[in-house]
Amino acid sequence: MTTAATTTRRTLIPFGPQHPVLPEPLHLRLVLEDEIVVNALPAVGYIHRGIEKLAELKDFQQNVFLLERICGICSFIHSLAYCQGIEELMQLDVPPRAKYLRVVWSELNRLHSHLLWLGLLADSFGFESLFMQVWKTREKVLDLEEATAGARIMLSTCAIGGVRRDLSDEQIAQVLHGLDAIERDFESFIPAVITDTTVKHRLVGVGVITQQQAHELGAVGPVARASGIARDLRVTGYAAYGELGLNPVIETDGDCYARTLVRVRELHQSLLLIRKALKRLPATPIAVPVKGNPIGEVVSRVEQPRGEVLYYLKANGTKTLERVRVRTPTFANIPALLAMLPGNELADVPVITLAIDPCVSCTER
Amino acid sequence: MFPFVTTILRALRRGPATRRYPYEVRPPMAGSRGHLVNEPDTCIYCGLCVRRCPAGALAVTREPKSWTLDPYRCILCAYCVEVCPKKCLRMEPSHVRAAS
Amino acid sequence: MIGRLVLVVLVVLGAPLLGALLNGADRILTARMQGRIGPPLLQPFYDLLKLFRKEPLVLNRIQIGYVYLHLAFMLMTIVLITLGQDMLLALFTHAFSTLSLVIGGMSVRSPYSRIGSQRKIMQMLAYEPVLILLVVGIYLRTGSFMAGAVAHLDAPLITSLPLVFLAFLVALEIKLEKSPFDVATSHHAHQELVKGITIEYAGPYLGIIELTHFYETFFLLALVTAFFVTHVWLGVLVAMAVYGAAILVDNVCARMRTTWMVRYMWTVPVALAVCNIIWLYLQPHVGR
Amino acid sequence: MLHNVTDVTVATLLDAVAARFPQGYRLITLTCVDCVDNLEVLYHFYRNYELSHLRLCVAKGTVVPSISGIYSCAVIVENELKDLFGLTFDGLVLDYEGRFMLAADAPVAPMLRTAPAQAAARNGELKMEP
Repeated sequence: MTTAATTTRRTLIPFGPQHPVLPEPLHLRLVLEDEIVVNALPAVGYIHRGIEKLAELKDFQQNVFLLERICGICSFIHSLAYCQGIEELMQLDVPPRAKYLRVVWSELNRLHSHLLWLGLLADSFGFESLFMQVWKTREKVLDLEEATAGARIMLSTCAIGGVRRDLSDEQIAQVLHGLDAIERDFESFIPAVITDTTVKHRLVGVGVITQQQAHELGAVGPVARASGIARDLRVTGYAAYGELGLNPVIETDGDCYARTLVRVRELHQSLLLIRKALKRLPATPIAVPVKGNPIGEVVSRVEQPRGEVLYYLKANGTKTLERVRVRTPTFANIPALLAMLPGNELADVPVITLAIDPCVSCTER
Repeated sequence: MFPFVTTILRALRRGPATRRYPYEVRPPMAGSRGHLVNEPDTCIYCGLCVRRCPAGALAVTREPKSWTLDPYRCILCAYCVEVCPKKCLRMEPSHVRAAS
Repeated sequence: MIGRLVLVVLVVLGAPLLGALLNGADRILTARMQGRIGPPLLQPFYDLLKLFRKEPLVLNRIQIGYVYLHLAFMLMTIVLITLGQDMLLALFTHAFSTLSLVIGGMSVRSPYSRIGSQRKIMQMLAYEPVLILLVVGIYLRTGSFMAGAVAHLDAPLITSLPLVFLAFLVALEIKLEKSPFDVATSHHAHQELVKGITIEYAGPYLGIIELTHFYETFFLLALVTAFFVTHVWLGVLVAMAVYGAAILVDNVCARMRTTWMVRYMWTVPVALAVCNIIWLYLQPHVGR
Repeated sequence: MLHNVTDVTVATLLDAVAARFPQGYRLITLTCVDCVDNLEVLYHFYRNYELSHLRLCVAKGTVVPSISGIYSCAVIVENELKDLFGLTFDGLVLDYEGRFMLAADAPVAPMLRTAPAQAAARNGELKMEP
């Protein structure tokens, strides 16, 4: 067979930037042979908002609200990463109650992010009813967020030096009660996800990357953990995680099914962490006053639902920062995604793409 | 083989979980940041809220006394409420459409 | 003669109405299974009216010709069955109808449309053997390829073709574009192929495809009813139950891959049907 | 505060990076900071939750060797820096030619501090809003 004959058999599929399976614009140029992917090239930039640049114009307090808006899912965790960085620069001692409340909101974010993802994954392999059931439960998490923070997604509760809202005893009871209802809901769909024959058919052995590959490609979060890398930044004990204790959830198969199992088990882990944090909530103030301006440079990292986020902050002693650099988890997982795609069918591309839980707004900032 | 059947049947029995929005609106939760209001009687038009607003949604002039909010720009973060020295700004829980 | 003409007109006019109503019921039932409220029952009519009132946009003339052929062959199938004509011929006109859609999908340059068309061919490859075995079974039972012969049986077809019936139900799931077989196009096969085979159709032409789909739904459910022909009302009830079951299966399954579909269809349902045919062949009293 | 920072030059960068790869360091990302007179590129690595950084200071317009031959995942971030800071990388495994994030009609190297809007804002000439 000549080379010319081989190339004519190839089809070029533009996957995105507008594609029904993608909530956000991400462009993958897929080269197919019949229905098998042989190559994939990403292109981003369709929703680049220049947030890093804007953060150099706003003052460091306003940046909390700006950076929170990088992501429409794990908003609180973005502001947490930023606040922890500034607090390290200004050597602020955050009161324990604030640290515990930060865990509560972080984990509520993780809960609804993983549920959102599970729904989208179900949609990617055409299981619409599962998608609807999962999102119905996600709504309950959002209700808890609104009841505690005053908004469904943009919580705006994290502040430099602590948190901006306290929880009353009634609210704590409400959250605990809500978590029970959410856990009951899990029973109605999680066994289906894990044991359903058709679901397993679509996930097991699809988009495999080995532990070695995941390490070398710099994969983070559930993608890395599904390939057997026990790496979860919550283990480093920022906020109150050090006192609550947790072990990273790991799986070793490195396929889409392993990624699903990791996230499903993390759902339970999040429930446990919120309950523990609420039970041990110390009675201290929720914030310390902030005096002066930050100076110096710092790297702040926290674990988002999609993996590790890195904030590099450089301050010069004025109100505005010199540089705010955000490396989001999806950005780190793109090389891993490109390694997963070749060799799989076109039908698996949406599943594999969603299995890294892409957040394109995060990626482009 | 099809573990989801029970869930489906339960959904059928319990009826829709959705609401016919916008005809049916859920009452807002207490403490929700729905929209921003100012009480002109207590306001001293100091302009602190304008300087702190991350979105540049506010404008204040001392003479003549005016306080204006651009609802299209407001991101409902309530930072202005926090810094207001007279506590005349507050967030109302009901959500309004920016265009109305 | 006049009676037959009236019957044909009645079926040709009534079939899409019934098909659209079924489609509307499908959408409500699906919505309820998913915990949603869903559209009104008459939504398919509103959709169709809206499509027909839109500006006709075409990529090329060939594409449009195939849409009309798609509808025309489907109409021919319906008329043939109504008049009790040759089942084998009806089977082929039905296949031609689907093929027209495939060629129409192939006639444009969109890769999504082409892959959708290829998958439609795979679908045909998967369900056609079952349909052929169904006709063979009816022939063995009645001794004739004429659809009219079914009406003169003393016992319903289901008593002699139970396994073929089961195989046909699986084929029905493919024909209705439901999970786990909704690989070529559907209201929700958007995840891989956007709209697959019909992606490059708009306005009235998409409307014609929808209309043909209503006819097809009627045709398929009429076939289900034909299994119970001595007890027509029982047949109608079973057809409704089958339709409901198809929706239920749609909601408890993920979409499978095309290759799996063909492999599955050529093993389980085809084996069931073949067993039934062999058993029927060995019966002394049958047909001939 | 930033600990574990090693200064490197264009000449020693590749050796320093190549030495880290077999030690099990993972590349997190690259950060570019515009220090007005020159550009600073930080290479963030980590191993077992321990961070370690390389700091490369170059004049604007210098060609920086690409580390994508060693850490293949550096390709996308190097392309991003190329788009946003106008940095030129030598030996990029996959070069988008400045079109990874930016469209043809987008501003050139918009993250540079010398961009007019930024300079004006620093001098207090430009109101933040609107």
